[in-house]
Amino acid sequence: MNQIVYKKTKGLTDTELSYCPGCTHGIIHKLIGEILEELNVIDRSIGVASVGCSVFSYYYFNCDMQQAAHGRSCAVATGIKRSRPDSIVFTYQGDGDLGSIGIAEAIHAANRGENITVILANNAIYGMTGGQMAPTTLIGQKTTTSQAGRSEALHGLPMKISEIFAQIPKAAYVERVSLHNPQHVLKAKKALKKAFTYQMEKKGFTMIEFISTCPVNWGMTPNEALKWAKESMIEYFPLGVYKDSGDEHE
Amino acid sequence: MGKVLMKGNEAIALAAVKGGCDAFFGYPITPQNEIPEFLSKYMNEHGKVFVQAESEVAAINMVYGAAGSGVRAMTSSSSPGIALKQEGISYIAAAELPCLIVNVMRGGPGLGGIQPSQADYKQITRGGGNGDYQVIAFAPENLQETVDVVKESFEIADFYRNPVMIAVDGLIGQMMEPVDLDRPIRKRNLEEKKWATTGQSTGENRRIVTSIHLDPYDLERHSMKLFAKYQKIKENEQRYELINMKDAQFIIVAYGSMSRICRSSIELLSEQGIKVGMIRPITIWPYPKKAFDEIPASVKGILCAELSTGQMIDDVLISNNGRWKVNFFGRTGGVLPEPEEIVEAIKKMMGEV
Amino acid sequence: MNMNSQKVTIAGFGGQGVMMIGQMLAYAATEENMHTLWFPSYGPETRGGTANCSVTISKKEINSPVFAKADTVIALNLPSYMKFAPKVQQGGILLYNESLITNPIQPEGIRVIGVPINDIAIKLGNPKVANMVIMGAYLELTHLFSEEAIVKVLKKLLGKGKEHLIDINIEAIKAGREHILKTRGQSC
Amino acid sequence: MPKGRVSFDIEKCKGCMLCVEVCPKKILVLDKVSLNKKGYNIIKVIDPDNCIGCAFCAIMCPDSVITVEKDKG
Repeated sequence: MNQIVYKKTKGLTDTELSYCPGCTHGIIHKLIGEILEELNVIDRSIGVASVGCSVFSYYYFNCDMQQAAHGRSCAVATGIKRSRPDSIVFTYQGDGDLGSIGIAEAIHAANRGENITVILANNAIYGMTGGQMAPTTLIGQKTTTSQAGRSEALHGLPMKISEIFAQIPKAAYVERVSLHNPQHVLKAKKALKKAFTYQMEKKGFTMIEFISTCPVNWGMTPNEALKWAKESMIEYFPLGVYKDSGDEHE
Repeated sequence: MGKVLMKGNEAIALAAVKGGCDAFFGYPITPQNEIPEFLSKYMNEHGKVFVQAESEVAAINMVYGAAGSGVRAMTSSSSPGIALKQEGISYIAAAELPCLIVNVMRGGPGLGGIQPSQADYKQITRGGGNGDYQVIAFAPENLQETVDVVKESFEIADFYRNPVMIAVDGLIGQMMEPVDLDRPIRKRNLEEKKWATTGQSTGENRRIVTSIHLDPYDLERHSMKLFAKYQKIKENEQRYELINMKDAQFIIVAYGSMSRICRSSIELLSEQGIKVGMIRPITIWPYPKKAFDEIPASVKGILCAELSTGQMIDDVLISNNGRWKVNFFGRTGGVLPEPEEIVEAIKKMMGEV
Repeated sequence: MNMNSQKVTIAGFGGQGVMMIGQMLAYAATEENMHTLWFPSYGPETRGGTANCSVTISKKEINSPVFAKADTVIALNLPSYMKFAPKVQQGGILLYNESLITNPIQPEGIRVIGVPINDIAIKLGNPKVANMVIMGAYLELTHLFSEEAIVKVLKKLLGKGKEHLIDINIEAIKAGREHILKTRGQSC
Repeated sequence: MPKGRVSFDIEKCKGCMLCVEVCPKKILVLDKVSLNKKGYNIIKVIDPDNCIGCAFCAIMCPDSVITVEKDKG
């Protein structure tokens, strides 16, 4: 008798993902689906899709979803959570959506301690619009709006989003994780599950930042992209837990 | 330089530079991305200003600062992004700052789609911001006209000290056509920008850029001053093209990509012995009301054709002033009609007059 | 073959090089100082999803960029075949990618020609040049432009940093032409 | 006696090869010839007997293409 060790989670619908081959959005989607299933909250969750490649994530998560204007997911999520406090609310945002146009909404949701879980896919580029520079684009990284490579003098330094949010008193759990091999994917899943658990325990604002890839706009194969993410991105964006209010209470 | 095959957005970016653009502030949004992408490289290589702002709201306020400091500043975006800029545009008009805003329109409302649309007509011509203000708005039909109008836009903006918008749809932004970027444009005699904050004055000849007027009489005086400016613009800047008007039985009123599609419809209709002319607004504000006084007596009806559920039709009805029967044809959401659809709309109208 | 104006629609999914085929025809037309207009319509996906473009090449000013019927439709996958096959003018050409579309239903009154472009490209050693295989087939069927004219455009487009791809792309164009010459012998 | 077995929903595969990279037994390869309906080259299991059911491939797969079974000990 064979025992199934791994199969598609019921937390995701049957709709095929529209992401490019090897894009880590797909992996993050699976982790979210698996966690909603394992915490038995698929039918109690409301997700907020942002604007970017993941704009169609409302086709993929098997729970109620709202699609927010660019940068406004944390505001929309606040409106949802305040009206449906028993629901599990999460936002799914890219580095442009959260770190650029949505930074004010995100910081203030954290500052109020909104009891939501923010999932940030940081792939250091604007994917859907065709590869423009993002707040987390690395120095020297070539994009369609930094064609000679990002320069500190002209464009400032890549934004360390987890470190910033860790400074906010009401942020309960902030961790940066990676997906560049199976071990790290499982570690990332543990972190995300902790964030959702904190939400269920009403501990307040939680955010997990995933170091992600964009093979097409980086001009690499999917595996090369994971390697670059591991070697270049993690060097500037160290992995780890940046805030854990759980430590203070215990 | 002769004709070069270029994508609309790239032609717009290069035309803006040829028109004297000193500073560009933008943000990624489909279908206008090639404009910031082209300018991010060009402006840095030519010692000019390029900033990819954190949002469209930030970008229009960067334009406010740069224009207020006397440089030729511009931004570009697409429909939902332009909606975010409305407050900034109202402030720019109120503070009488010249600037260029390129709007590559896409299907709405809300996040909508990324295909071409003209459903922001009211926002552009009635004003999406607060207060009595207007934006001078051009709606070119092809890449050559777009390039020429973009190059001229800073002259007009500086002359009237007012924002100028180039309203094209996603098709014009994305399509490729041969264009000549060196056609001469009409220069205006412009005064020195003595009002600009150049950081070189103090005492009573300090320069202040503001839009706040707490005393209502002061605000009314200011609004009336703007109103007088807009009357002058209405008088002098109406632009339109009349096509195939002589002995026409029907007139189409259309602009931008819709007017270009209608040109083929007019050809198909004339092959069937039905003479149809067209009024093609080139400025959508000031609206070319004068064109309607040139409609020949042979005309039995007007068909307003738009890529929306009907917005310019209000101006058509105003300009028509009850003289002719007016019908409407529209596709929206990003759908582009085939010329044959407008032929049918004209035939349907024939049956009604 | 109406040489005054040719309307071509090329359709497939993001990543198949649909846009490049259309743009190359527009560049070739500009080189020979004809009027031309190329426009795309694509979904949000850069890979997968839908991607199609249309190009008009004409001796006189081009009015509507949009047209109800095309002289030639080039379909690179099944969904685009289904969507655009009905848009071919009577007497026009429907050129399709036989690697992904197997014996499809064929509209009446038009020439329907299949070319296994993926298989040919894989045999040439680079699956990415499949779009140039069908470009070669199109040139052989219509003689709209000479191979030299298209190769000249190819060199211009593959200029910056992609010179190493020029030869394989030319091979693909030639392979597409040969396929037509070979199969035309049997089919007509 | 194989300890594990993998099955691929090939129509959903995009040929991204993330699974190929992480398989410890190197039993997954890109099938350079056959394409799925979407036109992607798909992944082929070359010697299934060596599969140990570790599920690394399925963990990495962005499109939930792979199901992994393991023999009860």
